[in-house]
Amino acid sequence: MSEIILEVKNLKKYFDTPRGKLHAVDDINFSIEKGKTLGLVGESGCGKSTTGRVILRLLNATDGEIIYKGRDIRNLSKNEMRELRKEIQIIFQDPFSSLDPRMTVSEIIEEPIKLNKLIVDKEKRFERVVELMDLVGLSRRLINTYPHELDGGRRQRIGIARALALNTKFIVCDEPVSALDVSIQAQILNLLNELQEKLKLTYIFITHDLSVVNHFSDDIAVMYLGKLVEKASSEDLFNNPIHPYTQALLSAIPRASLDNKNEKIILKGEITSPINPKNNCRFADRCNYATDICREKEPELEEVIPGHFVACHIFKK
Amino acid sequence: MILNNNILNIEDLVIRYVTEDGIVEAVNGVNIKIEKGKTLGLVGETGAGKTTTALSILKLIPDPPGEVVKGNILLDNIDIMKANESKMEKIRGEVVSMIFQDPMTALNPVITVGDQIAEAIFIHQKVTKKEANNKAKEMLEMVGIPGNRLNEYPHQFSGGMKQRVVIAIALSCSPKLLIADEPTTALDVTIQAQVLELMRELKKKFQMSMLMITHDLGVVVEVCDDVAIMYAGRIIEQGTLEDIFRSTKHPYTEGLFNSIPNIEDRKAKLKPIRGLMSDPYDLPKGCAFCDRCDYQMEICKTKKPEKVYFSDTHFVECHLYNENKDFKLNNGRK
Amino acid sequence: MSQKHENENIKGIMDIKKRSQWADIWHHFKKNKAAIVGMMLIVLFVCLALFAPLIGDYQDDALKMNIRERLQSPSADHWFGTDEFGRDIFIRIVYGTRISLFVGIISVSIALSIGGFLGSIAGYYGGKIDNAIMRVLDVILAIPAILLAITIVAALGASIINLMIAIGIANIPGFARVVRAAILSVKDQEYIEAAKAIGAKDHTIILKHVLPNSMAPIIVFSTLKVATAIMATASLSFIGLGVQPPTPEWGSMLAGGRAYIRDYMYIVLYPGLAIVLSVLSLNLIGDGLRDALDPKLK
Amino acid sequence: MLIPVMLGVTFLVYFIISLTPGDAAAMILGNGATEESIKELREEMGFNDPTIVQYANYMKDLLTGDMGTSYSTGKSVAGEIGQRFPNTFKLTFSAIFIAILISIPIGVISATKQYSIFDNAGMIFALIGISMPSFWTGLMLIIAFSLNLGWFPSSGMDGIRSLILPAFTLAIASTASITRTTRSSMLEVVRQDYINTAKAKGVSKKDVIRKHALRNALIPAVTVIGLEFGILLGGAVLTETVFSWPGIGRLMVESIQRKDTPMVLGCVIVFAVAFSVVNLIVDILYAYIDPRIKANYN
Amino acid sequence: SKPAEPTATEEKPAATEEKAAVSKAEEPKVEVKDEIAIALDSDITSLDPQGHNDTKSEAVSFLLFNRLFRLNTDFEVVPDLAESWEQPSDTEWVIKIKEGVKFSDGTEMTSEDVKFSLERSQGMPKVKHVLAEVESIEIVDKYTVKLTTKSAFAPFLYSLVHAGASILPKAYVESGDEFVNPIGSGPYTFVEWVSGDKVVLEKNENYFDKENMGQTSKITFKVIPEGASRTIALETGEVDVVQALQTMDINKIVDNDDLTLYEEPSTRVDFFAMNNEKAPFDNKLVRQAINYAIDKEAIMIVAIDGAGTAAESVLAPSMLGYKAADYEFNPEKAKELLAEAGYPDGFDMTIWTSGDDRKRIAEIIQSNLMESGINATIEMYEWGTFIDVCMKGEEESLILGWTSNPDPDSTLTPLYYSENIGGMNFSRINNEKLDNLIVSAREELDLNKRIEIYNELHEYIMDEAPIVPLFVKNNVVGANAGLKGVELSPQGLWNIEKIHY
Ligand SMILES: Nc1ncnc2c1ncn2[C@@H]1O[C@H](COP(=O)(O)OP(=O)(O)OP(=O)(O)O)[C@@H](O)[C@H]1O
Ligand SMILES: Nc1ncnc2c1ncn2[C@@H]1O[C@H](COP(=O)(O)OP(=O)(O)OP(=O)(O)O)[C@@H](O)[C@H]1O
Ligand SMILES: [Mg+2]
Ligand SMILES: [Mg+2]
Repeated sequence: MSEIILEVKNLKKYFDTPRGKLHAVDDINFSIEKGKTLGLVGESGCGKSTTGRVILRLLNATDGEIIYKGRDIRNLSKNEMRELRKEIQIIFQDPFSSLDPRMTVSEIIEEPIKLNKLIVDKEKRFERVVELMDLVGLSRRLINTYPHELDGGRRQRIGIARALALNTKFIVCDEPVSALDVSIQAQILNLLNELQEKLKLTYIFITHDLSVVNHFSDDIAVMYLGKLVEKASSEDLFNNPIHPYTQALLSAIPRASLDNKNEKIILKGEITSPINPKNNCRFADRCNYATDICREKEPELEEVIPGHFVACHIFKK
Repeated sequence: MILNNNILNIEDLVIRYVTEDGIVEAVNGVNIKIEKGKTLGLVGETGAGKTTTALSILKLIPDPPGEVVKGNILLDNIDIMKANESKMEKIRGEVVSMIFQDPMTALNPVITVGDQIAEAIFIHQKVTKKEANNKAKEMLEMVGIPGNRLNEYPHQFSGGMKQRVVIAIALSCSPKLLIADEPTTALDVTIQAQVLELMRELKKKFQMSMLMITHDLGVVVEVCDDVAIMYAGRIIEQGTLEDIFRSTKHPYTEGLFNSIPNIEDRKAKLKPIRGLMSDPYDLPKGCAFCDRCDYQMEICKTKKPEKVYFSDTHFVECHLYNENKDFKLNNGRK
Repeated sequence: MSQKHENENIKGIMDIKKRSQWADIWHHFKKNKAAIVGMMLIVLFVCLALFAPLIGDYQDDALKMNIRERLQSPSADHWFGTDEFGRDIFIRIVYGTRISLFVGIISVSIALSIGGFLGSIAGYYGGKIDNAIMRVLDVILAIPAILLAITIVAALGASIINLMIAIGIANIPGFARVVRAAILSVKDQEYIEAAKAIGAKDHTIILKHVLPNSMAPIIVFSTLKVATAIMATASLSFIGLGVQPPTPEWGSMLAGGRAYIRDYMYIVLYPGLAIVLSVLSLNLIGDGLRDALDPKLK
Repeated sequence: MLIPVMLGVTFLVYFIISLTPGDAAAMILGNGATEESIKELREEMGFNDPTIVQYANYMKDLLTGDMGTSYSTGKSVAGEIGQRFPNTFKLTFSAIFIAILISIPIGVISATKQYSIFDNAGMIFALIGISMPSFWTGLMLIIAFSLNLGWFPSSGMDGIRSLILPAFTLAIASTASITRTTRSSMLEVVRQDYINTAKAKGVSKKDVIRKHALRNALIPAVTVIGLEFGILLGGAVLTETVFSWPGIGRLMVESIQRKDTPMVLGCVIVFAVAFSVVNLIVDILYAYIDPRIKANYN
Repeated sequence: SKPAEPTATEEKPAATEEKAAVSKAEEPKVEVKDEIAIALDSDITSLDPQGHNDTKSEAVSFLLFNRLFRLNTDFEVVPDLAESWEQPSDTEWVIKIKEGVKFSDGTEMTSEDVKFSLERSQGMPKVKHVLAEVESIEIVDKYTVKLTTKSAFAPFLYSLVHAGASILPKAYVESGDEFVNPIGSGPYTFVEWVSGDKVVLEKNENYFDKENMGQTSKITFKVIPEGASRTIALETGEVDVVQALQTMDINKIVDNDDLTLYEEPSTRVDFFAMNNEKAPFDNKLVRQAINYAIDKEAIMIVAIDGAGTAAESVLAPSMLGYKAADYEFNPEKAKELLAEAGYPDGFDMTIWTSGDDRKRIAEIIQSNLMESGINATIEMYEWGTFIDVCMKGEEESLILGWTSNPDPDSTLTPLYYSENIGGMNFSRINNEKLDNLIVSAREELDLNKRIEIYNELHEYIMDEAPIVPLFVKNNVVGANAGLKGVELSPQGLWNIEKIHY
């Protein structure tokens, strides 16, 4: 029984910059089922974080719909939005700048409960804080320390505890592990996994590291320069990447294994500027297969195999 | 001085940082050998002492607070410990050069890219400014950047291009040893692939030896011949790629492998190492890893493990093999 | 470690000592010997200002002239000597501390409240508001502060109140800029977004997150500006636009005594030293605070 | 950018000065003027018009280079300022030159030898310099170098020798802040990766500092030099008074005391223009030092 | 005569009436310098002799221009441009000027120029008071003019020595140069005026009066506002003469063998004037109270290092018909009088003045008044403005000095005659009896009767107490010992053209 919890339709977010309109997110569509994880993958600057922020209305979208449980978030009043924030939360990439350095661990975790008046009694609230700390595996003796006294992994746990403090159903995880060492990274990934099972959470999992989402997501959407270029179940995507960019991305991941060394696809150049992009395939400049049509027309995201969407003129079929 | 076939030979290196908050024991008796033409991967967590070790080879440990307590470094049979500053200036760039982690900050923002490359050439080779410039242009083209961008400033380059420039600077005087300190960590995967590819090519071309610092075992596979695993300022396991990947000996190394999400087997559960690396201000008396180790024994708490050799190339520092060299790791089960 | 469940009761955990920020800052500040010296000097100045009446009477000792005792060199009776009217220089300096500190603090408060308000609005809301406010302040900034203060005092007339207003106004753009910069640096931090994400309202965010985190540069700047204000007060008095006689103020003491500079150097030496010491102390404290408050150094 | 700011500055100053009490017409006519003639003149000069109209008229004249005539001497303001400004220019530029000459090397050496005796001494020197009011420094220098040693004249404007004391007086405070900025930005720069890159190339220590660190460290120093120039211009008012230097600083103070509005206005405008022009130059200099900024201009 | 500017000049008790050069025992080493520098305490305000009324500008004007008459150092009127003069009636003065006097542009001076200049003077705001008595000026012939005064006016010739009565070349003035490059007939010609810094003059080789030729080829007036700096400049040889030496430095000059101190008693009375039109100073009792409240001795000590003479009336003691009043320092009496006048708790007032030295005086007065329960605030003005503002009568009280010609009338009429309210009558006293006394004394030609009238006047005016006389002081000039020809008159440095090495 799959129930769509969030659906994004034709979402656009443009920024005004001195040099022109920056198309950070340009007309993307996807949906997520309850209790599932959608991995959002792409290179630096392709618009992943912006997508996450727009969904939480930390930024206002330029255009499109964000339908959460049947209601368009963009049309909610301030109060309705505040109500909704109890359900949808975000975990940030940088565990250093995402925690207020002037607040102790308990104050940070307590803040959402206090602000939303979920628990008014001070002691009860405190019990809840301790409960949350236990949940994310933070030692209780750290309760009154400040973030700067802690390492990245622990800080990230604080961020997670804060995100869980409300009646959270849906979390945007914006590269929650990319600033961490591998061994710590694995700890956090496991924790997020456990929490998802325990609390029936839905995640959007943003990352630039395909190997991380592979392990983590049910579906994966690949972004390139503000556009979705491919979208499929992780299974499909890894076994049968269709878009040339996805293929290159997959092949570029260094594998820590002596066996199955894969042939690398080395792309030319680097991701180009998202300011005033031309109306063509945005990957055309770097694509090894690009033809004239790629440089002239923008490909649509089409379902090439059931459940497998690709935006490419060449590999449509 | 014994001449040998090693480009780099570090023995029993101890380095610490004396700060207001205490003494950081950053490097605690490191031994590293790199054979000529080989690439050694130095792998370890944040704070393990990788950069410190690398800097000590160039004698660039900031002093204060850094302090080389003891140890020997032979670089191309030159005793670094005894070399004075002017000798070091000769050595740097010509015998050994280094690439730093973050290409965004490794280039001087107010000097043109060309001048930054030419500078090293001018210093070390008896050439005119003009020849140095020409050579710089060649280098730039060699790392895949059009030569006519010689007079541009770093901010006009993208991250990947900057890292290429940094590589061009490092290679401009064909050093015998290249130290690369996490050269691709700050880059996107597709760019990382480009840069690694370039480095592989150039290494072949220049017949260089290389010390590749990274925390990514994947990168190690791509470019290294040998691997040294560093933990809390010590090399706890070293061997060829085969040794480390196929017959992992140290529980920490095993932990590292288990922490990496496996792209082939997505159902495999991650089995991270517990806890954190010990506080470098206050290292335990025994094995530094013992707190996090699933195979922990009594002796681990009190006694530092000694090296145990399995072959000429492969050794480990772990009490598990004191009595039984054939002990097999089994994912944490004792 | 993380999975270990410590079974202390909640109360016990609640009592775990919280090392307060202030203790932390103090801890860092303490290490800076120069700053401590500055702090001690300022405390001394404040004490002098507070307990001045115990040292001498304002009317009888600081104001009343005693021509027979004029121009006496420093002695046991008159520590710093007497001025051309036979007034005890030490007592006048002591009472002068009141004026200087008072003018310094009040004028900085004026600048801080107005400049701070403008700066926070400009910084927090950005865009057109920011642009408008900053352009207007650019105008004030284009006139060197002391000149602006001189002009204002010249227009309004010389009095302590006008002096404070003038120095205050002249400092508004500086404060606005510092506050704005502090707020900008905090505003884009992810924890501000995190607060938004948990449903915090604008004013909660400003009061609980933005301000506390932008305080450091503002506190430092204020300390340094009190020092500058003291100097500006003295400067204005020196050119006859500041505190008027017979009120003992360091700058006007200096101005009045400068004809005697050759034979009675102490007349200008001691008030000058008072200015130097108070300004120096505030600078030392400011520097110390800068280091103690700088999270980078922690 | 310069033009709107200047418009704002003139308006602001005009407005402030219009608050000055006193009857300009009576002031111009001097003693023995009859009620009628005063009234007539008031009408003629437009003193009865609203401030804004007067301002507009003033601006109209100003645009044709006419800054009006002095109330007290009846001479052309532009002419008078034209005579005096070069002196102030000479003084402030020598001062900034001296300040730069002293402070950049001290700052650099302090930074490269952090925590050494030299560093500590340099910083104490800097702090004391910042804490000394320029008029007091001036008096002390006069005592030491004119009176006791007789090396330099204590007043007037005759050749290089008479420039030295006032220029030094003025330079001391600026020396302090430029030194501090240079030192701290140098410390910052020395920590950067590109310095390590340079060292790893085999660049000698001296060249690392000279070629790689200094230019980057100069970027913040140049800002401070620009700002210091404003402080210098303000300080010139006091220094010129102490050293009898015939610049516009002293002219301004004298004019304020004479309530000579057009002259004061003229002086402030010239100060503001000078300050703004210097900052413009600083901006251009920036682009020379820092190619990243040049990129923003294009 | 004119209000004396605030200078640092203070004096020792005037020992003798002669000009006293406290010369040095030893002969200083002789410098043969053909130029001198004179330190002024403030810049001149104008090169137009009729465009200013201050001693600094006057010193320069005197060197660039001539008047019909001049004062010698004994304060006697002697002819300058005038060749001879006669007085056909009480109100008529026929003056013949020297022939062949050339202005520095080579044109000859004629009676045209004289008429033009004197009439111009009457219309120049700063100096119109000088020739206020003159009704008409007529040209008799090319070298003769006739001046007619409004009434019999004994001290008339004194008016003609003022810089405001300088004779200017008509053609030049009408050329519209505005005195940027002034042309005159004086012993020196103009070279440059660097505003705020210096005025440079050069000897007029063609000066008409060969006896009074300039003695040194270049004179530079340097502006040095700081008193201490002026003395230092003299000591270091940067300047050769300090025109207003600060009194506390007198001993430095005396003790320095290379320098010479010149002292000359002045006719300058420093006084504290109350605005008789304003309450509470419209009350005689209050004015008297304040006369008792002020400690002149203290003021003398502070202002002129205790070396002056306390002033006891509106004029200097040497003046014709002088009579001292008796207001000793007595705060108790002052309080009594205040109480009697209805101010038992005193009142608030402001004191206006100008200059550092007068500020000190003001501070003592402020402190004295405080003892009598009066709360005074000091307001400082720049000199030029100060006089202007004070004449408008906005002040409550002010401190000023007045340097007088030897004739008492030159002080009494401007300062205390009711018609001069709005002019120099700073106390704004408007007293019919006083007016009558002043006029009858002025018109009385019999000396003894005049003395009698002045005696009565002194008594009366000091009972009315429009002002508080403070002290009479000396002029003090410091100069290089090698200088010759340094002369002082009661008005200060005199005959500057005679100074030379
Ligand atoms: N507030 C903003 N104003 C202007 N441009 C912005 C803003 N935020 C993001 N951008 C731009 O939008 C584009 C997408 O940014 P975004 O942060 O979403 O990328 P990302 O995929 O999350 O990259 P990364 O992996 O580096 O986090 C980038 O080019 C970025 O520079
Ligand atoms: N300048 C310094 N002053 C004080 N401590 C230092 C300094 N540089 C490094 N350290 C400390 O020395 C230890 C080893 O640092 P090092 O930089 O060598 O680690 P690393 O292995 O390179 O880590 P990373 O992966 O983060 O680069 C760390 O604990 C670090 O905090
Ligand atoms: Mg992002
Ligand atoms: Mg490192």
